[in-house]
Order: sequence, then C-alpha cells, then structure tokens
Amino acid sequence: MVRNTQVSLCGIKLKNPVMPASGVYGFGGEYRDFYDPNILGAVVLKGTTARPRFGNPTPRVAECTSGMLNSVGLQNPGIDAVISQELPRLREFYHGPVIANISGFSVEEYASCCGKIDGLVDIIEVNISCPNVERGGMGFGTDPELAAEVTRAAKGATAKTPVFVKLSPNVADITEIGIACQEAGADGLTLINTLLGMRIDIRTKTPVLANKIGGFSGSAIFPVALRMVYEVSRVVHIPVIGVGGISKAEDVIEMMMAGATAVQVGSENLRDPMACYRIIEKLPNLMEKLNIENLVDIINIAE
Amino acid sequence: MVRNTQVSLCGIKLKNPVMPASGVYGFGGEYRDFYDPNILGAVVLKGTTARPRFGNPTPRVAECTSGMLNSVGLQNPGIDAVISQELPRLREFYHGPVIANISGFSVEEYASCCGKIDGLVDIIEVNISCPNVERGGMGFGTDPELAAEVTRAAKGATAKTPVFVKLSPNVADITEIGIACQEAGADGLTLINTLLGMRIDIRTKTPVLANKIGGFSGSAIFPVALRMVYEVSRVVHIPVIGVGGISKAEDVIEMMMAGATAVQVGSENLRDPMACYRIIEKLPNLMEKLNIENLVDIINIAE
Amino acid sequence: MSKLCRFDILENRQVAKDTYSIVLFGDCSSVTRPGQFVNIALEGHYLRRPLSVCRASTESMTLVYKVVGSGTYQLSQRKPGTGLDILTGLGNGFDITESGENPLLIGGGAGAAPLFWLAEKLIEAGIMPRAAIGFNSADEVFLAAELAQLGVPVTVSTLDGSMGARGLVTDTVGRIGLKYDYVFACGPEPMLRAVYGLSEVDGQYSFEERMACGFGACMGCSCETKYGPKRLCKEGPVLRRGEIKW
Amino acid sequence: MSKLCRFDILENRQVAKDTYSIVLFGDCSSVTRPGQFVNIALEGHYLRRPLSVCRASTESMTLVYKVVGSGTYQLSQRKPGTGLDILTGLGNGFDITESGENPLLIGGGAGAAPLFWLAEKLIEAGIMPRAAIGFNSADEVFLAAELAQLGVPVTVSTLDGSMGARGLVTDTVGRIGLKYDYVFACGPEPMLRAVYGLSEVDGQYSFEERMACGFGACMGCSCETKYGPKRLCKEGPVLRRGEIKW
Ligand SMILES: Cc1cc2nc3c(=O)[nH]c(=O)nc-3n(C[C@H](O)[C@H](O)[C@H](O)COP(=O)(O)OP(=O)(O)OC[C@H]3O[C@@H](n4cnc5c(N)ncnc54)[C@H](O)[C@@H]3O)c2cc1C
Ligand SMILES: Cc1cc2nc3c(=O)[nH]c(=O)nc-3n(C[C@H](O)[C@H](O)[C@H](O)COP(=O)(O)OP(=O)(O)OC[C@H]3O[C@@H](n4cnc5c(N)ncnc54)[C@H](O)[C@@H]3O)c2cc1C
Ligand SMILES: Cc1cc2nc3c(=O)[nH]c(=O)nc-3n(C[C@H](O)[C@H](O)[C@H](O)COP(=O)(O)O)c2cc1C
Ligand SMILES: Cc1cc2nc3c(=O)[nH]c(=O)nc-3n(C[C@H](O)[C@H](O)[C@H](O)COP(=O)(O)O)c2cc1C
Ligand code: FES
Ligand code: FES
Repeated sequence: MVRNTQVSLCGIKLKNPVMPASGVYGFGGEYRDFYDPNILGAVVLKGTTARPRFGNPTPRVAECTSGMLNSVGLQNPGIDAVISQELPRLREFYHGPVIANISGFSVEEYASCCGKIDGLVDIIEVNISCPNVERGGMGFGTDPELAAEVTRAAKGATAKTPVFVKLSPNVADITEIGIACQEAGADGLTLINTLLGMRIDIRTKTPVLANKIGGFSGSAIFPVALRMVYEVSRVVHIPVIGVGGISKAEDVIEMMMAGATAVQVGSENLRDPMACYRIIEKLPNLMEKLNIENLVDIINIAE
Repeated sequence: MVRNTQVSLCGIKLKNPVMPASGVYGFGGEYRDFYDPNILGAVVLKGTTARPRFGNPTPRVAECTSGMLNSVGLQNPGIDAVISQELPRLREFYHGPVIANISGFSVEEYASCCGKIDGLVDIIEVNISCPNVERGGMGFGTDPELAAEVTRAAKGATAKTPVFVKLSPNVADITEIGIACQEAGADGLTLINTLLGMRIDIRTKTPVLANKIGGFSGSAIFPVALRMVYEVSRVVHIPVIGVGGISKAEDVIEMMMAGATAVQVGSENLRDPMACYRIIEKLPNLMEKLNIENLVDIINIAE
Repeated sequence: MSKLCRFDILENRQVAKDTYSIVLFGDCSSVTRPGQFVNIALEGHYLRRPLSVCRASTESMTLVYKVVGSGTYQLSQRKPGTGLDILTGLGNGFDITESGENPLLIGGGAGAAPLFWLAEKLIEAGIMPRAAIGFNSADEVFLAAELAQLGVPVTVSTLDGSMGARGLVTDTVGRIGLKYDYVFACGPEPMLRAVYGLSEVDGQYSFEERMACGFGACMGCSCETKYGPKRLCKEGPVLRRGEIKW
Repeated sequence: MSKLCRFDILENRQVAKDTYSIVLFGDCSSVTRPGQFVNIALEGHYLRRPLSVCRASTESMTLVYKVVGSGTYQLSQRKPGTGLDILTGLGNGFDITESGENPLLIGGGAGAAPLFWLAEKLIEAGIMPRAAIGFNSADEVFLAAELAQLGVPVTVSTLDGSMGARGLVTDTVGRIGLKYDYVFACGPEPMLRAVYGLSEVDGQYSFEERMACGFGACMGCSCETKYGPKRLCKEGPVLRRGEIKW
C-alpha cells in the first residue's frame, strides 16, 4: 500500500512533515554535499534580524549528554541580505516551501523584518525567545502579553504570508503563551525553542560557553518538547509544528500523535548531516509497521 | 596528599557531599544488598505526606533518552508511620545525617508534617513541586508568594531542624522563587526537582504513563539543573544542594563549581544501584587529578 | 538478596518467532526461586530490561524473551562471548510449598518462560504438574517440547488454531475441563484475569509492570492489593490469589 | 566537498605521552589539502570530535591526537579492525601555492599534526621548508623524526628543556634567528599569537575552536576577521595573516 506522508500547514502542502529547524540549516546550502534538499517537507532559514549580527563570543557550543548547548546569538547577515542574496541563492536549487525565522530585540524590529519578507516565503516563523531590549531584557517569550504584542505586530506588518510564533519552553505554563499568540492572530505555533542550560569545564573551572548560559537542544529534551506540544495542541485550534530532540522516524510519529502537524529536526542534523534524509526515508516503512495509511490521521491522536 | 571531601550544611557535617535524592532511596533500606549506606554524606527519605498515599495509577515510569519519567505521585506510608516505623528502622543500620522530604497539598499539611518531624532528623527538605489543592492546583513551586508562604509555615512549625526548600525547575525565573524562599526564612535550597515531560507509545497510540505527564529526570537534565544551581547560587547566601542528572564524580565537581555545597544523585541509582558508591569512591582520585585539596574550595568557583 | 553481576553470554538463539533463548554464565547464587527475574543493562538504554528466569543453576541461567522493542532487539543481536551487566535475584518468585497435589501451570506468550524451572522444582518436590500454554500461532510456540520432556502433560493453544487447540489458553482449559487444585499463572494481565475468573482454585499469579529499578527503590511498580500496596519487583511479581484486588 | 564515510581502523598506537596515531582505511577522496580536518562520531558522545589530517592518500589517512577528555580517550581504546563513522574533507586547509621560497612550518603539541603532510606537499612542489615544533617535554615529542626523514631541518623546543631548546617554540625561533619568508602555523591560540607577533612575514594560521557540525551549518565556530565573520570549519580553519584581527 502507498503510504501518504503529506501534511498541510495553513494551506501550504508539504510532501512530508519533516524539515530542519531554524539555525541548523544555514540558508539552505550547507547540506547539498549530503542530499538534495528538495526531499524535505520545507526548508527553515537561520534566524534573521533587522541588522547583520556576528552573534556572541566563542566558544559558543558545548556538548552535553544526548544534547548540546549553543549561544550562537543569531549570527546572520540581516534581513536585507537574506532577501537580496540568500533567498535567490536558495531558489536556484530548492523549489519547495520556505519558512523564514525572524527575531528581534524590539516589537518594531519584528514588524519591520516581517513586513519586508512578507510574500517572499511560504511561512514566517517569529522566534520570541529573544530578550526584549525595550523592557529591560525580559523575554518576549515568557510573558503572554509581550508574546501577543509581537504576534499582533507581525500580523499587522504582513498581508500574504501566514505567521507562526515559535515559543520558548522556559516558562511555567506554555499553554498560556500559546493561547495568547493564537488570540493575537497567530496562524500557527512552533514549539519548542531551546531550554536554558549550562556546562562548566572542570579542568579550567570556568563555564564552557563564553556567554556562560546557552540553549540546550538535542534528544535529551524530547520528552519536554513532546509534553509541551501535547499540552498546547489540546488548547489551541491552529496548527503546531513540533520541534525538540527529534532524531528518528519514531520521534516524528510520536510528536505527531502528541499534536504536531509537522516537525522540525534541529541538532540531530549537526551530528548526522544525513538525519533528515534518514528520517524521511524511514517514514513509509514505519507507517507500514504501525498500520498508518495517512500521516495526517495520527495528528493529535494520543489521548 | 589526603583529599578532604567534607562539606557542611547549616552546621551539619557531611563526610562527603553525595547523598541519594528523595524518592529513589525509599526509606534507606533498599540498597543494603549493594553497599553500606554509612558511606553516604547523608540519606534523604522518600517524599512524605500527612496521610498515607498509594500514589498514581501505573504505568508510572517510562524510559527516555538518557533519562526517565515518573508519575509515582508520592507513594508513602504517611508522616506518622515514617516517624514511628521507618526512622527507627533506618537508625538500626545507618548512623549518619538524615534528611526528611516533606510534601503537602495545602500550607497546613506542610506545617503539620514539618512540626511532627522537627528535631527527629538533621534537615527537613520541603518539596514545593506539588499542586496546591487550595488554590486550584497552581503549583506551590511556580509562584514566589506561595513558595514563601510554604516556607514561612514550615519555619513556623519547626524549632530545631533547618528547613531546605526544594524548588521546581518548571518556571521562567528560578532565582525569583529562590530569593522568595530565602526571604521567608529558608535555611537552604535544594534544586532541582523533575522537569515535566511526556512519552507516547507509538504502538498503542497512548501516553506511556497512566497519568500522561510525569517528572523527567536523569543525565539528560543535568545542564538545566546546573544552570539553575548557578543562577540561584549567585543571588542567595544560603547553601544550595544541587540535584538533577548527576551520574558520575565529574558531575559532582561540576555541580559544586556551579554553586552547590552538596549534591543528590537521583535516577542514576535506579539504573546502577552502586551509583553513589561508585561516585564517592572516585572523588578523591578525581580531586587529585584536578588538583583540588578540599572539596569546599570549589563551591561556587566558576565565574 | 539482589546482586549486581557480570554475565557472559554462552548462547543466544531464536527458539520461535521473535522469541530468543539466551544462556548466561555467571554468579546465579541469588536466583533461588522460579518466578524471580533479572534486570539487564543495555547500551544506549537508560533503564534496565526485566526478564524472568526460565531456568537456573548456580552458575548459569536461561532467559527466554520476545523481541518487542529496541531493548529486546539489541539483546537478540548480542553475540556469545560478550558480557552483560545484570541485576539478579529480583522478586519473590513462586512458592512451591503452597502448591496442591495437582497444580496447573498456565502461561501465555513469552511470559510463560518461568514455567519450565517451576515444573522442574515441583517434580523435584514430588509433584507432577500439568501445563497449559497459549500463543498467537504455531510459529510462536516454545516451551511445549521442553515441558513434555520433563514428563509434564502439556496442552497447547493457539489463537489462530495453527497448533493445538484454537483459542485462548483459558478457553481451552475451561472447554476440556482440566482438573487442578492449585494454579501457577504467568503471562499478560488479560490472561491472568481470565485464569482468575476460570475457577475459585487458589494459586499464585505473576504480574508484569513497567519498572525502573527492579529492586524496590523507586515505587514505580506498585500495585494495590487487599493487604496494602506492594511493589511488584520486591513483594511481587508473584501475588497470591487471596491478595489480588479484582 | 564534505563526505560521510565509514572507515576501518588499520592501526592505533601511542606515539608519545598521551598522544596516539591512528591509521584509517576508507574513501579519502574528499581530503585534498593538508590542514583539512575530519569529524569523528564516537559512541555515547553527542558531538563529533574534530581532528586534523596528519597525512592522507586516496584510501587511507593518518590522524595524530592527544587524549584530553573522554572522546579522545575512547578513541585511543578502539581496536584495529573496528570501524568509525567519519565526516571527511572539512575545512579549507593550507594553500601551498601562496608559499614563499623559504617557508617555516611552526607547530605546538598535538596541533602540529598537519605539518607532516604539508611538508610533503611543499617538497613535492619543489619547496623545502624548515620546521620548528614545540612540546611541554621530551616524552610528548612526535613528528620530529618523521619530518627529518623528509629532509626537513627541524628545531625542537620543550618547555622544560628535556629535549631540544628550552622554552616556547616561538622563543626558540626568535632566539636562533631562523630566517623565513612565509609561515604556516598550527597549534594552540597563544602560540599562534606569538608567531603572529614574531615578525611581519606573511603566512597561514590554522585555528581551533569548539565545533558542533564541522561543515558550516550551525555557526558555532565563527570568527571575526577583517573581511567579516568566517566559519572556522568552512572558511577556516586556516586564515591568512592579512585577515586575522589581532
Ligand atoms: C518482572 C518481569 C518479567 C518479565 N519477564 C519477561 C520474560 O521472561 N520474557 C519476555 O519476553 N518479557 C518479559 N517481560 C517483559 C519485558 O521486560 C519487556 O518486553 C521488555 O522490557 C521490552 O523492552 P524493549 O526495549 O524491547 O521494548 P520497549 O517498548 O522499547 O521498552 C521501553 C520501556 O518499556 C518497558 N516495557 C515495555 N514492555 C514492557 C512489558 N511488557 N513489561 C514491562 N516493561 C515493559 C521496557 O522495560 C522499557 O523501560 C517481563 C517484564 C517484567 C516486569
Ligand atoms: C579543526 C580542529 C582540528 C583539530 N585537530 C586536532 C588534532 O589533529 N589532534 C588533536 O589532538 N586535537 C585536535 N583538535 C582538538 C580536538 O578536537 C579536541 O582535543 C577533542 O575534540 C577533545 O575531545 P575529548 O572528548 O577528548 O575532550 P572533552 O573535553 O571531553 O570534549 C568535550 C567537547 O569539547 C570539545 N573540545 C575539547 N577540546 C577542544 C579543542 N581543543 N578544540 C576544539 N574542541 C574541543 C570536544 O570536541 C567536545 O565537543 C582539533 C580541533 C579542531 C577544532
Ligand atoms: C546551533 C543552533 C542554532 C539555533 N538557531 C536558532 C535560530 O536562529 N532561531 C530559532 O528560532 N531557533 C534556533 N535554534 C533552535 C532550534 O531551531 C530548535 O528549536 C532547538 O534546537 C530544539 O530542537 P532540537 O532539539 O531538534 O535541536 C537553534 C538551535 C541550535 C542548536
Ligand atoms: C522515581 C522518582 C521518585 C521521586 N520522588 C520524589 C519525592 O518523593 N520527593 C522529591 O522531592 N523528589 C522526588 N523525585 C525527584 C528527585 O529527588 C530529583 O529531584 C530528580 O529526580 C532529579 O534528579 P535526577 O536527575 O538525579 O534523578 C523523584 C524522582 C524519581 C525518579
Ligand atoms: S521498579 Fe522500582 S520499586 Fe519496583
Ligand atoms: S562548527 Fe558548525 S558552522 Fe562550524
């Protein structure tokens, strides 16, 4: 029997639900040595800000048990270069859906970037894990009102492209933030971004990361991501993209059963550049074993 | 050179900083087949409540990558049986410091249990990760005011035994909770309790745990625990016990460099009943390698 | 008394569909009763995997397991000569001194494994049991020949009728009117319930539950009984009929 | 072009204190320049471990590594005949076409490994380099004999003076007034800085940085240069003197 892996996000058809997460796939070209990116459900671009950024000082990655820390700090060439250079370069070899990932340090920055890229990509993913410079560093993603404000600004600045809001897991109640974004007009949600973590080098007695604290990702965080996707999916009616710790086809199925319509694979790509290929290749086989005909049938099925 | 592993918590001397975490060591007898518990820095008892509890329905454990979930739900014989039966039984073969772990579903319950066990153990660890039944399930551990209220109640009910408050990591800003507890009179803090996580059995399409969501622990959570210990240690002046994902002597050192005065080993004991023994045995050797003479010297050393 | 030991794999071979028999060499001194189990550490798996002892001597034991997930799959790929880190001597096991004259051993699927050693012990004690074992289909059947070799009369049932009687093992026992004055049962919970409902005869039932530690430390495997909560890994996995809350 | 390949270990032996040389058999077609590196997957370690190529042919390569932590320790315990999952052909490597007539190869510790193949390539191109290598003490010295065998004049320095000149390699180079019109440097950053400060001579410097992917995807290893940010795993690890921001 043919296994149907197609899913759709706000009317955008994906041939399968698997895409790389923002920040591990650059602007789409880095994996061409390994496989043709056209096999992906979508490509998600590196987090983009109003101005070019070098990011944080190095070291900015560290190893953990079944995971890693990063404090890259949104290194990117800025929204204008992404639009004028990176997007056209990507379109030369990749013909599927593209998701832009937008970050900002003020509501105004978010709105401006979203406005500029509106209509040029298939989905805009607004990453609200950044500290809010205007209000003294309080994260946009940890306060429902700020999250809603960013969502409204992004929606107000866009007319053509659906807006997904990417939530931070570093909160006591993620459903509160998810609902606030939905009410503010979000077309979908992506969760989760990285947990906050730290490592210390016991030989040098100093934090491994120059920034001390960083974002924790990788298989280790899967149960947390799954729980949040499950909780949020049950209280919103907009689609959810599940991300966090996915490393194999089984994880994709589990994340979809928890409520995700599509999934993103992050850090696993960094240790295995063939990760997305491997997962996508395995899906039909696994669906057969589990007696799943259409992947869409399992979305949110776990009660 | 002799390596000095001694530390002290509110004047209570521990021969080494390593103790089992609450909930993985029963009331002290289960590991006697494997090693003499008198090698431990302290013994921490299973979470105890006012009345006996069976806990949640099974299945109540699940496996994760480098970790596990539990939804045991505080199975225990109740404070009176702990005092009349478990403590005397433990004293027969164990002569070191004992830490009781107290849970409750109302402020009154916490106070009553703490009052009963005051003077009978060396430290009372108040676990504020439980849902607060009085205020509609809002966790005591996720609201600084509730956390402070429980702390005040515990301190008010005790005269002889120092009170440590054990914090939940499922919050946006753990320093806020830690400071609130300190201001309310806590003698120390223990962090962290489990993260909230979930697993779904993709064969049966249902959550693995009967309770659906459970507490996530094990090596996977170490970077999160370390980060929180680091953050809190920098803003409080009371001692911190570090717990979360410790599985080897190196982790003990790292956790102490982050700010912990002592550490607890949780889930690792369940997969390796010799875990605490192995860690304690390795410590002097590792101290030598790292040129550490007194373990107390490294507490909070990482800047 | 539980013990953490290193075992060497002497043999690891398929005995039925997805079902393997593994023979381990090492210190089995803590394994004293049929129905006890061991807990096996497997690389890349955070928790150990509990498996019942199918047979044991002082220095070797046999386990029979079904491949159901990644842990048992990994175990099935392990080669003789390599080692395993195992926690042995877990659980209470069956108490044969409580048996009647005509006990029935009843088991389903891979869970039936402990019945072999149990039969041996009963025979040693001068009691010849009968056995009724059930599987999904002929290709999954194991243990029947081994039990028969001990002289035990064995009734095999398969769900699809491809071997022995068609249907559930409890259906068969009821239909052919097997007489017994005591029952030793192990297998999936629905089977245990069916055995329980089949007659009022006293007996011992071995339960399975998801476990973390397997030695009584975590309360992960607790079960409510008529005499209060019991940890299936410590005060179980075998419960007396009289304490089961059904 | 980077490539994910399986390699077989042909040899893995200690060559100096805590220092091992491993010979790997497999597809080395992507390894084209000295100074490139590979990224090795190790069981139980989430990230790969970057190691420079010390020497390569089309189907085998040699890496020299120092045991500093659990990853390199695990690698040192791997037996010939077993396999490794390796990402090869990473980084830009040294460009020998830019070399002067009298290049100096300068390296410190395990980081000096790439100098061997670099020397070979230079000699092939008709340029005989000099080499200055530094270590902590005599028991850590490697590469000196191999370079000498190629006909390269080698100056060895050790911090404790237990072999060759006493002191830092850069001290020695300065003191004996070695003449060179181009420099190829690899080693720890303080050494690179010292080389940079030694003279205004042009050259190429190979950097180390904590890496996650090693193939340009994560921006973990970025470095600010005079011509904007560069990923040390992709546009590096070798930077030209003229672009370094010191
Ligand atoms: C006391 C006891 C004795 C057992 N004896 C046997 C035996 O003799 N032969 C045999 O084939 N099986 C037996 N089982 C079941 C066996 O433990 C599981 O089939 C096995 O753990 C599955 O592991 P996995 O990695 O292949 O499956 P996965 O599904 O990948 O395992 C994931 C997790 O679930 C747990 N798990 C999955 N299925 C079960 C189950 N049925 N019972 C308990 N935990 C489970 C695993 O231990 C692990 O923690 C016994 C179970 C218990 C509790
Ligand atoms: C491009 C490049 C080439 C290298 N070539 C060599 C070589 O030829 N020979 C050699 O001995 N070493 C080389 N190194 C350093 C080598 O990668 C580290 O010593 C090694 O990763 C340590 O791993 P570990 O698990 O033993 O140590 P751990 O400290 O346990 O490693 C923990 C983490 O830190 C990273 N790490 C630790 N030390 C370093 C370091 N110095 N540089 C970068 N990452 C580090 C590890 O990769 C890992 O992610 C190179 C590094 C880079 C970036
Ligand atoms: C190196 C790195 C860089 C990242 N950069 C971004 C980013 O620019 N924008 C963003 O929204 N998320 C970023 N993330 C977070 C990932 O998109 C993802 O949410 C997170 O890593 C969890 O998924 P994983 O466990 O599969 O890695 C980054 C993650 C990593 C590891
Ligand atoms: C099975 C189990 C039961 C637990 N029971 C309790 C408890 O009763 N009281 C408590 O404060 N913490 C309890 N915890 C949390 C642990 O004490 C510890 O905070 C947590 O597991 C993190 O440490 P680890 O990663 O080392 O396991 C329990 C954890 C586990 C795994
Ligand atoms: S599995 Fe831990 S008490 Fe039974
Ligand atoms: S290590 Fe990932 S870009 Fe260099």
